[in-house]
Amino acid sequence: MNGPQDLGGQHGFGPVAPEPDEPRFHADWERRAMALTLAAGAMGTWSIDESRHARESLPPAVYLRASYYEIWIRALEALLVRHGFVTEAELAEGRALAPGAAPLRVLAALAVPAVISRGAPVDRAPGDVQPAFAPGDLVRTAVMHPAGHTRLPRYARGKTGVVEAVQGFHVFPDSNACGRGEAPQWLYSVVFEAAGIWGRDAEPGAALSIDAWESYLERP
Amino acid sequence: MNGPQDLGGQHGFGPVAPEPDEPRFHADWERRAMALTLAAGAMGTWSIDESRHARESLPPAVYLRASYYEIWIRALEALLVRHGFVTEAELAEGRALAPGAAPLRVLAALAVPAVISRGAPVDRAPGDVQPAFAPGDLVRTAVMHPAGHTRLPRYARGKTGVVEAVQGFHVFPDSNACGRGEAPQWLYSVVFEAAGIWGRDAEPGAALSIDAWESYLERP
Amino acid sequence: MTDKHHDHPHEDGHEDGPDPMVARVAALEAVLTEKGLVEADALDAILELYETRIGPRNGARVIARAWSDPDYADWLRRDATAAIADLGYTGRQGEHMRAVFNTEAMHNLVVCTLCSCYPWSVLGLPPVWYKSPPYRARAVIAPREVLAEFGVVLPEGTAIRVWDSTAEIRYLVVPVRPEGTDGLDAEALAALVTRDSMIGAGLALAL
Amino acid sequence: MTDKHHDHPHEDGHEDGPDPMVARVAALEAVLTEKGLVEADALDAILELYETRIGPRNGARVIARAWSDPDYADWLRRDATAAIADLGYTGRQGEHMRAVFNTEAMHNLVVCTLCSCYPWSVLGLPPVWYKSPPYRARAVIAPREVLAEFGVVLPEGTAIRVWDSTAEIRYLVVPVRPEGTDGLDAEALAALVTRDSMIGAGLALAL
Repeated sequence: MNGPQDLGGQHGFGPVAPEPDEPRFHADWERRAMALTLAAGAMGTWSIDESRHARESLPPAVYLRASYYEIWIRALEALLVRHGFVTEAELAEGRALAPGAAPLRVLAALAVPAVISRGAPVDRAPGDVQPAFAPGDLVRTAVMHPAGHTRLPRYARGKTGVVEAVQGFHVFPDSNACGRGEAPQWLYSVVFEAAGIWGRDAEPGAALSIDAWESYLERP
Repeated sequence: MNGPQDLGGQHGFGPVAPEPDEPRFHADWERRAMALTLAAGAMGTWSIDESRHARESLPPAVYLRASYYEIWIRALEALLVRHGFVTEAELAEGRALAPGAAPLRVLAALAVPAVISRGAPVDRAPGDVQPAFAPGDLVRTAVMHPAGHTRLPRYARGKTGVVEAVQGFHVFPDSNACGRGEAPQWLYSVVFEAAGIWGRDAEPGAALSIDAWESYLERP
Repeated sequence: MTDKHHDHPHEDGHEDGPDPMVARVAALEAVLTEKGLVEADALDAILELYETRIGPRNGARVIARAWSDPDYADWLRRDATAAIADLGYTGRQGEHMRAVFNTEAMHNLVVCTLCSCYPWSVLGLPPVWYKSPPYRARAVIAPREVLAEFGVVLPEGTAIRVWDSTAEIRYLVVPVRPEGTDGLDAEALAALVTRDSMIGAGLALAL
Repeated sequence: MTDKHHDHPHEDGHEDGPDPMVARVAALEAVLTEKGLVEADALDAILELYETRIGPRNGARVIARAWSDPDYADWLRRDATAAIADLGYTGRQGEHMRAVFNTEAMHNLVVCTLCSCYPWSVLGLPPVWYKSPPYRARAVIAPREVLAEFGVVLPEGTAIRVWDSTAEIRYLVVPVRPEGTDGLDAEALAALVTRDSMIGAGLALAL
């Protein structure tokens, strides 16, 4: 979606402000927010794609004003409500009011190191699906503006680039985010000259790459 | 600029919400805001282009949350401070604290009908500057992402369209907004098929036109 | 929306308690008048104009005349600024007018994606929806969907032309004249012309 | 900025008084634990991992080894996921790693314009600036300008390559090894590798 998350090339946000000796968390609620997000995610009900889509679907003015952990919490609430685990009333009152959906699994403390160190790989067996493109191929990215989730940033649409590497056969977020299945595809690293992307306002000598699923790409 | 004002094609704002029997103003402060904006503009210190640029330069989260009259007021304050008419301290206190810049002119009540009914035409004498394009010409819009003011929306950059009409020789906002002069150019109505703009997500049977200054356009 | 369940009054920009814009605008007005940069009478004169003289009835009279007078319609098509000035409507946010004519085959819709450009001289001040993100975002990418939300469902074969007002040209949509209105005079015709129909977000009223 | 002169505490998302997120997150945690959806001990275990075990020192050890061991550097270039796993760093937000090597001719910079993708397994949790709009907006369009704001001024001839992490590939920048570090052991080398240098927003420390 052309939502508030698609920030590449946007203006008006001011300078980058690195914080010297930045603490890992800026408040205790951020610690809890991080841990809650991971623990709730470990129930296995939603994918990282659905989770990202929940975040970018926040009202743009809210998204752009919120800290990232606030974005996480708002999206986590939305996911929990959507999947029937909790209700708005429960969140408002801060206590359980009625049983909700039963989780597939609950993350136990002892399992945490293993779950984190395993992660959730998204490469899948390609079977006999061959990649349509090879390193060195010229490709053109799709012109598309889907209302749903996509990982093709707006700045990189309708642009000509070069396939630099085949990155694997990966779950397709545009499908997986909205419950239409993993529908894995070949994933490519595609490189663009900055001038091809930003035209008259490109910095000289810069190139830019994205990871693009096969259905984002066409032969030019 | 790729700022919060460039909304064409953005998602996440929900449905259009027309208000039945909408009043002309929703609060008395909106009446005052409208009148103040026009009266202060009539001092003649800034152009409509500078004024628009001040509005779109508000922080994106503020712009997207504010009503339009709030955007006007915030931008008006910025313009008044920038040009030395008032200070932040005066706005905070709600009273004059020290003399500021002297206005070129002040709008008198008696002059209002004439000033409004004259408006501020932006067509200029082209002299012997001939339009580079004619109706029917195929043109390609520039790929550009200027940090300053521009009236070429992001969705219409790098797109191929057809010149439908020569609209006149008009002040160039990209220049005029930042004090680089009126630098008038030929202005064209350029039409695009929706599919050329939105690609896979275009509505069938739709076309879209913008008014584009000559320097936005190239021969394809 | 999860955004409603907590008591976060500021999420949508709506504050609890007095709207801070009241004090903010009052402060600005006080400073500007004290400093002699604006005159209070001029503010009243501006408001008087837009509250009593400049509004969509102006545009409706233009449309009614175009419907009843082919020569005028032709003039409006060729030089809308002059044709509209002939009815006395000129000036601010109408300096450079263009009229676009709906037909059974083609429906026109006007938007300003970049700000809120609107033909004030013939339509007055724009409604809130015209200036708000949903309309500005969607009119260009999903015009048929937006029209449906306004209750305008066009036959599938009708082409849509969206005009994004990116310069100082202001667009006035001339709606299709409703059927069975042959005998009506200009005033009766003008009564059928809604503001939304002159933006393209509506049709003229049926008799 | 005119936005500072009035008392509008909510303009930048910073509230006066207690941060409403404190109560909001506490409420959420209460509901989730009461309902048995998350276990309090698991939350502590997650925090313990990211507060003591998973952070940029992991990545620094990878870089130090790549600097000292050409075979390892080669492996890292060919199969970063496996080469990094060899040092014990695997899993969440590092499932699919790729190492990109800075040279005098080419500087790499990593960003995630669409969210906040970051190689947690080797760098830990991302800093706020990495997740915030200014960096995400500008790293792709004005990388040299952004680098300068980090104090990194590259020679004019140095090309810049920006990696936008749009998929689940996570990028680790291998900075140029500082001069005069031939005699250093792995630990001493790792001490020169800053977090920012592994994002590309900095260089390795000089001796």
